[in-house]
Amino acid sequence: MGLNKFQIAKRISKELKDGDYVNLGIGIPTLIANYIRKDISVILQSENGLLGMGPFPNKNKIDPDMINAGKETITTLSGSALFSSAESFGMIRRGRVNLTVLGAMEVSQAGDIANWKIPGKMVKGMGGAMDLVASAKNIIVAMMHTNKKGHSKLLKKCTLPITGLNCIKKVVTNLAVIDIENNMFVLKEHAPGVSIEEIVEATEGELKISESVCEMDLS
Amino acid sequence: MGLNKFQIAKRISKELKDGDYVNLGIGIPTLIANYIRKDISVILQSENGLLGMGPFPNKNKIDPDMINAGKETITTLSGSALFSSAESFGMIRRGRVNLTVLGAMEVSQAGDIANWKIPGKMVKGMGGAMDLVASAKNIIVAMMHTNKKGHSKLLKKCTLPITGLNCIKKVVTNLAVIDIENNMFVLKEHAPGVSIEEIVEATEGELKISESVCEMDLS
Amino acid sequence: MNKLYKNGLDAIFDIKDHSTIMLGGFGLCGIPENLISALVTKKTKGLTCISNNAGVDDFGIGLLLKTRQVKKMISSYVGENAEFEKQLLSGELEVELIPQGTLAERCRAAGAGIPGFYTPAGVGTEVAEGKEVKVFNGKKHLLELAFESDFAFVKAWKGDALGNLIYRGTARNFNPMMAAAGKITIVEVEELVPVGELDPNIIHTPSIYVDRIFKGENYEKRIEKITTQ
Amino acid sequence: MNKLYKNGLDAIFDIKDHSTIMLGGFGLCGIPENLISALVTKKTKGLTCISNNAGVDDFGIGLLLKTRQVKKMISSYVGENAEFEKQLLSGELEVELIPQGTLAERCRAAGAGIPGFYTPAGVGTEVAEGKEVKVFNGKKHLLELAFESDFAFVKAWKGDALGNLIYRGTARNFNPMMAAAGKITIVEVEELVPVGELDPNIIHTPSIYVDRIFKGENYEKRIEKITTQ
Repeated sequence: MGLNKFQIAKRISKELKDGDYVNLGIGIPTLIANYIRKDISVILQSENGLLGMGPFPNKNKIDPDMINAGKETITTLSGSALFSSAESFGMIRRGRVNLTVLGAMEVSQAGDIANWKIPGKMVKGMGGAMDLVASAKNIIVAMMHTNKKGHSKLLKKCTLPITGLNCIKKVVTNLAVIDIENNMFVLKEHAPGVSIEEIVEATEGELKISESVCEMDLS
Repeated sequence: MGLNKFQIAKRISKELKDGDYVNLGIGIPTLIANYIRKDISVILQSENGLLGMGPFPNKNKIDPDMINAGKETITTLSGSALFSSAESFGMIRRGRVNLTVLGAMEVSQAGDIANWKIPGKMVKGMGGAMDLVASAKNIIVAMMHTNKKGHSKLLKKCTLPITGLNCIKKVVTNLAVIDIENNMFVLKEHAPGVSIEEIVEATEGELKISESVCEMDLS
Repeated sequence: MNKLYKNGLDAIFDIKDHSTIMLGGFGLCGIPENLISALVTKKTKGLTCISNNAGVDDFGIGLLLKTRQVKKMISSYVGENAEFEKQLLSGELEVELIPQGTLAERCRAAGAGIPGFYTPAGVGTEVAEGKEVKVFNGKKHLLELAFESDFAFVKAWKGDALGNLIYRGTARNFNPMMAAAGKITIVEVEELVPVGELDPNIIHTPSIYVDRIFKGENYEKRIEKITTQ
Repeated sequence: MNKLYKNGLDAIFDIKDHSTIMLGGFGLCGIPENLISALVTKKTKGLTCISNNAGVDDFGIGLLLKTRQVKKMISSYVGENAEFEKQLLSGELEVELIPQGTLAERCRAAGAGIPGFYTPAGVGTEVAEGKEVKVFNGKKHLLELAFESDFAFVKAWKGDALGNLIYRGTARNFNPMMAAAGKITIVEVEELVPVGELDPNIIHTPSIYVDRIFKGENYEKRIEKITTQ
C-alpha cells in the first residue's frame, strides 16, 4: 500500500537544498542519491571518512581502500575530501552536516527514535546512529509506516531501546509525510491513493491533520 | 661564577638519548641543539607544529611559513612532519615528547616551577609552558642559580605565581646539577671551580649532598 | 634508534596474554592484516580488542575469534559474523558496544592526553547508564573516557623508518587516532619509503607516535561488499 | 551554492560590532592578513579576538589594536606589542591568557562538537581558578570549555571554491581547528585552485567547515624574527 521504497527515496530527495552536506543511512536513505535534482549541488558525507561520495564504481574501478559506511565499494567526486573517523564525527557533532536521513524501527511523537536493538535478538550495534541523532540539526526518518506484523511504527512512546531522544523532525513513510511538532505527529502529505483515514488507522501516536494537508508530489 | 649559558646547554645535551623527541624552550634550552652528540639521533619538536626542526636557514632559504615556537625562521630536517597546534599539544599531553627543557624564574624543592608571571610587571602570557610542565614526563630546568639581585632561584617554596606543580625532576644551573627527590634538592654535580659550599650558600631550599657528588663532565 | 622490524611476528615479540589492543580499520578496510595473522600464529590469548568492527568469519578479527583468542570486543558494530554471534550467545565472548563517534573520540582523546570529554551521543539511551551527565548550553552530555590500551595495531599505506605515515582513501578511518593512542604503537605499511621521501606537509601520522614499523606482505585487502554500477 | 567572495571586505559584509572572532596564526605566521585589513577598513568595533598572539605594533592584530577595534584578547602570549601593553595598563583592553595547548584544544573541541574536556594544564595555577577539577588516574585535571565564536578568520595556502583547504609549513598552526570551530568560517587563500585539483587524500580542512572563501592579495607575510645561520 502506498509508496515503494524508491518512491519514498524520491519524495525525500525533494528536501535536499543546494549546497547541503547530507548523510544518508543504510537502506532506503542510500537510494536518495539516485534522485537528487541535477540543478543543485549536494555533497554526500560517509561517516567512515569521506565527503563527496560518488556512485558505485564500474567493475574495473573497484578499490578496496574506497568504501562507504555500508562497506560497499564507492567512488569519489571532484572536490571530495578524505579524513579520519574522529574528524568525521567531529563534523557531525559540530552540526555541519545539514541533513541526515535514517531508517528506524520506531519513532515516537516526542521525536524519539529506536533503530538499533531488538531485545532477544542478536544486537549488532548502533554504529554511528547515536552520534548522528544526538547532533544532527535536521533529521528525516525514512521507513515503512507499519512493521511486518502490521503494527504502527509511529508511536506515542517507543517500546524498543531508543537511539536518541527528541531528535526527529520529519518522517517519510510509504503512506505519508509527517512532521513532529509540540510532541505530536502532524500529517502534512499523504501518498497518492492513500486516504487520510488509512494513515490515521496506521498511526498509533497522536496524529494531527495539518490544515494544508495535500498529496505528495512525486514528479 | 661557574658555567656560562653555552656550558649549561652543553651539560644538558648529555641528558639526550638516541631516539628522543625533545622540546627545547626559548633561551638557554634552544642552545642545546648545537651540542647534540653526532652519534645519536634526536628529533626536536617545536610546539607551533613541527617535528624534525633543523638549524636556522641560510639567508637565501628564509621562509616566512617556517618558524619555530620562538618565532624565529628555521629549517626542517629529512623525516620531519608538520601538523596543527592541536596535534602538537596532543602529543605533548600524551607524553610522547621524551624530554622537555625549560627556563625558569623559580623552582621549589617540591618540583614546582614559576616561569610566566611577575606581579606588577606586564604579563606576556604562559604560551605553551603550562601544557608542557603539566604533561611532560621528563623536564629539565636550565637557569642561572641566582637572579640578578643575587637571590637563590632554588627555593623551599615558589614566591611567584606558579606554572606547574611537582613537575621538575632536574635543574641544571651555572653552579650545579641538582635532582629533585622526595621534596628535596639533591646535589649531584658541581661546576668546575665551584665549591659545594658555594652551592649550599646559593640554594635557599633544602639541599642534600649526594654521596656520589662529582664535578660536571663538560667534555 | 631503530623502529624497523622484519615482520608482524617480530614486531609483536613482547605481547602477552590478556593484553588490550586497538586495531584500526572500518569493516575490512584498512585493517592490520599482517599483525592479525601474527597474533594467530603467536596464539596470544584473552585479548581485549578495541576496533570499530569484528571482521567476518574468516578474515580480519574474525580469525582471532575462530581461534578463541578474544575475550572481549569493544566495537560500534559487530554484524556479519556467525562465529561472533555463537560465542556471544554462549557467553564465551564479552561485547561492549559504543557509538561510533564516541569510539573514535575516545581513541582520539587517548592519543591527545585528554582523559575525558563530553558528548551528546547516547544521552537517554542504554549507553548513558552509569555515566556522569552534564548540561552544556541547555543540552545533556555524557562524560566519556579516553581508552587505555597496551598496543595499537595500525595499517598505513606509506611509511618511513622513523614512523611517519600516510593512509589511503577510506582506509584511514580509525588508524590515525589509534596510532596516537597506543601505549606501544605498531604499524604495518604497504610501502616502506626512504626517510625524507614523504612530504612533511601531508603526513597524517607524525613519527613521534610510532614505536615499531614493518613492511606488510601479501595484502589481500578483501572487500566485504563489492558493489558496482 | 556559492562560497566564493571577491575579497576580504566582501566576505565580512555582515560582521557586526561586538562580534567574537577566531583568528588563525602563530606570531605573524599564517595570519589572515586580508581579513584583518578588511576589518580595519570596515571599522568594526568592540571585537573579542581569540588568537594565540596579538600581532606586533604595526602588523597582524596589532593593526586592530591601534585603531582601538579590540575590546578583548583571548591569547596564550601577547608580548612584542607596545600598543597592546599601553591599552592593557590603561584598562581599555581586556586580556584573558590561556595555556597554548588548552587554547588549541578549546578550538578543536568547538570544531568537533565537544562542549567540554579535561586537561592537566594549569592545575594548581591561577588558570585553575573557578574551574571544575576532576581526578583521572590519580592526577588532577581541569574542565575546559569549547570556545564560542561568531566568525573564524582562516588563512590557508591553497583552496578550492568548495572550501577544501591545504595549509603550508608552520603556517598551519591554529587555522584548521578554527576553520572547524567558526559559526561562520571565512577563509583567505594564497592560491585558489580549480575544484578537483587538490588530492582528496591530503586535504587538511574539508570543505564542509568553510562558509566563504576568497583569494587574498598582496601578502606581506612579515617575519617577526629573521634568524639565519
